[in-house]
Amino acid sequence: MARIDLDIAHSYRANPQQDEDYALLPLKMSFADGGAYALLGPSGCGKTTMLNIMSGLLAPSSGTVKFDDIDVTQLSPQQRNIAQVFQFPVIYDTMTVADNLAFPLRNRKMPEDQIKKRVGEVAEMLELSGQLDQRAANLAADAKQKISLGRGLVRPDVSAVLFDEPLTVIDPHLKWQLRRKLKQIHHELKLTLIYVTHDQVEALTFADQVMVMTRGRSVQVGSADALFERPQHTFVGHFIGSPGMNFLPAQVDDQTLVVAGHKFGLPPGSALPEGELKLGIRPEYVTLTAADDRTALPVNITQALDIGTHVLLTGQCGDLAIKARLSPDQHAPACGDTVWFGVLGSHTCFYKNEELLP
Amino acid sequence: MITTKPVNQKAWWLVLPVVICVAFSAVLPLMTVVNYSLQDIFSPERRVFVGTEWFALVMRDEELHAALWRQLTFSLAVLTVEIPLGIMLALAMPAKGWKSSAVLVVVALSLLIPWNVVGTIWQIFGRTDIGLLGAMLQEMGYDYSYTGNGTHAWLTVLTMDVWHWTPLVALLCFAGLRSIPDAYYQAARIDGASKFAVFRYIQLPKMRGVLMIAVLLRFMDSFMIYTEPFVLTGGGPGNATTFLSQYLTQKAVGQFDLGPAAAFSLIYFLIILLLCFILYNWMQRVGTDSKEGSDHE
Amino acid sequence: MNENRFQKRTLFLILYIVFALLPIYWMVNMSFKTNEEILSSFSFFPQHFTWDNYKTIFTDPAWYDGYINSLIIVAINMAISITVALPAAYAFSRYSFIGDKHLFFWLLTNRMTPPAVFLLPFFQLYSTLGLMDTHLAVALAHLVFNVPLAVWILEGFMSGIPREIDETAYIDGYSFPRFFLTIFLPLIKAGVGVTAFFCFMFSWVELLLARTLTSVDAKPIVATMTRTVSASGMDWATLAAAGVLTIVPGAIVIWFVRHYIAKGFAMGRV
Amino acid sequence: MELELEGISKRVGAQPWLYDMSLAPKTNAVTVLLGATQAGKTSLMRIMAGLDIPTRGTVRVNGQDVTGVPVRERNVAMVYQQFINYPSMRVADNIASPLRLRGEKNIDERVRSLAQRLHIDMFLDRYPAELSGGQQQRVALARALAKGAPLMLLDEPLVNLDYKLREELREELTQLFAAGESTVIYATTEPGEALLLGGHTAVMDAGELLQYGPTAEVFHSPKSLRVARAFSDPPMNLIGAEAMNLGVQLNSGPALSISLPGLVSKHLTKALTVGVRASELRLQAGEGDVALPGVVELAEISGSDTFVHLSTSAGEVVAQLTGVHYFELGTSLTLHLNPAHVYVFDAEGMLLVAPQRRGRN
Repeated sequence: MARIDLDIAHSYRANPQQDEDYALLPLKMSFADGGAYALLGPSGCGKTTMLNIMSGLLAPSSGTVKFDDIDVTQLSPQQRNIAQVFQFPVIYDTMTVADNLAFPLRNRKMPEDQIKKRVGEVAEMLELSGQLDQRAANLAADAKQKISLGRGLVRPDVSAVLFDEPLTVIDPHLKWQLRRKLKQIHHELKLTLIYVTHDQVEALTFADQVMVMTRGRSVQVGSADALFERPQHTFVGHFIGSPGMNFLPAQVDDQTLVVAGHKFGLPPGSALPEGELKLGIRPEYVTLTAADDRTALPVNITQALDIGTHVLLTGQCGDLAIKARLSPDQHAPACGDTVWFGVLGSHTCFYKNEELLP
Repeated sequence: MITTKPVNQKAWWLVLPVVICVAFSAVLPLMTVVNYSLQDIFSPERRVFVGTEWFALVMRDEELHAALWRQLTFSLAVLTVEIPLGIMLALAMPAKGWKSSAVLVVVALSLLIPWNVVGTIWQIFGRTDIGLLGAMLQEMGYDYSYTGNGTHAWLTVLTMDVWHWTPLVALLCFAGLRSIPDAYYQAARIDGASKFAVFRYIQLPKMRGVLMIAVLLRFMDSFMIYTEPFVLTGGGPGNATTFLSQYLTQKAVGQFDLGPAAAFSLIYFLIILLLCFILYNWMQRVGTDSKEGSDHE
Repeated sequence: MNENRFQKRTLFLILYIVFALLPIYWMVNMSFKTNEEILSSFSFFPQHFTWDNYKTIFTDPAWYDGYINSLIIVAINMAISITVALPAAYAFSRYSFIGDKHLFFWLLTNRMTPPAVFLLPFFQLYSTLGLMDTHLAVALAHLVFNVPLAVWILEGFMSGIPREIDETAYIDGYSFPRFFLTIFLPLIKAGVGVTAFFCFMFSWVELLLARTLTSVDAKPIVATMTRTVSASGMDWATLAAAGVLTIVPGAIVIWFVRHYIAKGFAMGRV
Repeated sequence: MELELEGISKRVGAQPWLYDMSLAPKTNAVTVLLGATQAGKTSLMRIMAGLDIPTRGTVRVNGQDVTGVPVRERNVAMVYQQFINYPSMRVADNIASPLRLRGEKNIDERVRSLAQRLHIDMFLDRYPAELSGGQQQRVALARALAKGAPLMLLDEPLVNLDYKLREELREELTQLFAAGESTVIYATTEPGEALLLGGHTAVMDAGELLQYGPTAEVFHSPKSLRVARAFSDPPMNLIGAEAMNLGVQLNSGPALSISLPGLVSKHLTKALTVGVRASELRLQAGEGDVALPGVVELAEISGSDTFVHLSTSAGEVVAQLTGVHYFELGTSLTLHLNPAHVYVFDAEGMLLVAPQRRGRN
């Protein structure tokens, strides 16, 4: 186990000039020993590149990777002693399940009796004990992926275990059980686990700290709570939550906040800079208020969807569409009604150049 | 997702041209062969039905037995040399870039040389007076002669076949290797596998399908070898390189023994069909087995 | 250790390439020598470089007709093979119908039949039909092994195209022929290329049937070569030049399909 | 267009794929086919499209029997879950192809405006393979829309996209369908998607059509246990129970006071199933709530919600809590539920009691 420090940039091109040439823009990050981390972002955001740099499958075009302050940038995955689980199950077809699990240990010349014990433990953990003697090739996709997970977890001394979207092939009904397994394993083994995914549920459920990435850049590192409540970047607000945060163009002039032509007093205790801003408010925190409330905008309801557990409203205020999520206990307005949406409150965030204002 | 092919009997219309083509060029001739094999033909007008007499005659033919054994030994030797050599070659071929293209073309070149020219090339190459190989062996003190010594002739034909056909095995394996996803190699690096382990547990199992095709093709094709030894040695010296096709052609064209030749053809065909059927079924069984194991690809 | 291993592989590859090219080089070398030089001295390079052997071939119709005949035969064979194999391969890849598996197996057995078996009946059959010594006779005879092969390869490529594309086209209102020609064919271009390559290859190199079914008018180069050997004694130089010229078309064709050839082989599924 | 399926069934070999069903999707509106994979959604759609012929039954379009009419002679459009485009044609030609086949006019103009509506106008000169998955599916949608077909079939069109893209495209789709120019059939495995699309929903399971009606109505009053199972995500918590004097007794759990309808025969009330939606389990006790203590197995955080898996004496339950909540594995937690908000199903799995709909006058 180790602490991992990254100070890297990566480009697949020889002479990167602009930001677009980089798969990974210069970035510093520290992964604490024994922590559970997730890299979250849409496809092509650079998260897998970053993972492969950590495991040593890819050398960064500049910068260093340190494990416990030792520079390992030029070392192979084997020398780094790292484990990695891939998106699609990789199994050795001709071997049994037990041999598959034992493979990384045998390659490292562990004594056979210890291998047996260790394989037994891991199989127990992943509920593969009954299948140890079967040929791995004949199992279903989710069992195969469990074997891949098992091979990642079988070595007791690894620096870190890296996961690259490991639950893609798993049936939705089984996903939560495997998530739970992973969480339990982290609890019991205290390994450093790093998990790459584009699925917010997976990232937020699994990790203590989530790094949200877009276009080769890390835009926020934080807990699920922080990502939800105080997104540091508009992308985070948009990407986390369904539907994502509402963003309304706003203007600060002369101690007044102007949103969609409506004037508001500046929120107390905040020092907003003059000029163009964005106001961000999550649909969960948009409230129905009385008419002419000092924190609200008048909207014309264009869609009122009963989504079972909630009512999802879309309100139009001039050119702006604002979404609100109401509890089913509330009386919901109907399409065509004009109501007032409270958008200024303790959960409202302000952004300048896409970055959160303090 | 559509999982099964729809049943459509009209599809027969699409297959019909192929059936007609092949019927014309295979079924009709085959029927003629059957016809000949049951008759003694003195002239187009005078023929006598002789039943299975020709078959009995052919079955007792000592020379045929000898040719069959020679053939089997040769085909097995071909497999023993070409399959491992082809695998090694495929592993050594560069995977990307212009080098890959260039090597691919060079390796595949021998496959596109007319078979008799292959014979000619080796005929020249092996001669002690004008050929590089023959002259070199002579120089090194071997009394080499593919026209005089049966063993030398046999070995030369084998070397020629290896030269000619190993590329087919290599290209098949190369294709098989290219279809292995990168993740497998990455996983092996993470698991700390040695080069040999990568070969033994990843590359070899993943090449199983193409290897079976390679074995099938090489076995069958070497079973029908005719042209190259015909040009190189003419089946000699003695009968050292007279394989089944040579023997058949000698009988059919050389001696014009229509009846026995036809019976021989049929027996030859049935042997091939039987071997083909066994191999095909074996491959299908192993094939479905490996399909179950690789549903994610 | 990695470095070492890499070198071993490269060394092996180089050795093999030498083994593969040396016999061919030797023939090329001889084709630029005179018969006297071939028989009198022994050298890696022609001492008296000459184009005469090639001139002989390009000026003597007995020689160059052989090439033209070969090309005509191969072209006819390729055209017929692909034309009949396309719809059949489509049927095998898209539909199931009574006897489809047996039919497919039966086709494959023809690829596995020794041409020698067909020698007699072909001779008889084509004599009866008056096709002896025509290009068509050889082209038709070569269908025995090329059509099954073409169906096999094309079926592999077609199965890689999702069936939903066909349906989308029918939904859009395409008729079958129009869909097949304007949408489907462009998708399996590579497959058609690879198939053509294989048909070319097997028809170009075949001797036994080609020689038996022709005598003068349609005699392909492969047959010309074997007969010249026996007729004119040992004209090694000309024979070598003729051999070199038979390799050229193959080398050109393979250069065009080099990107697809690995894929073409990978399609060899049963 | 008015589509009507009557007594449709489909067998392939000896295997029944669709059992006898009749369905008349609402004309010029969206109908969602909801069901797990293998439920028969695709088979049914293929029959609607005319790609397959039903073993029995008739398909009527505007009152006319079209059962055997091949797909080329019908006017339908279809979008698959795989991104199906013509790879050898540029995006513009892809979209234009159905129009060209019918020899229509102003093709360029129409292609351009459609491309604009689907935000792919900057890719018109590219080939589909050069686009991302989301863009490829937009091209497929544009081609389907270009036909202006009165019947539009979408077979899980968003399932292969990233979840944010799915959200965006789904919203655009609802807007496109809102025009009400064609009858839209939309197959999905996700209950959430059905709810977001609104309209009507037909719930399918194992080749059977279980229930058809306005989406929210089907969701709030599922006819049977099977419908409730198919139409809930996270899965509805189902707890075995027995009828007692003033309500029901959960097996090894608390009792709930619910008034069961009087006219139910005794044998049906013996083994009841109580269904509780995950969102009806909450942390704070309300008036009349019943407590359900347990141990946390896992807390899944989706961003907007937290799903807590809890092991209780009455079995494992899932609760959906708004916002982000942290629970350590293995901690004790008590959830609360209001007996007025549960479903009760009888021994045969039919609905006995549904909760009252709130937020309505």
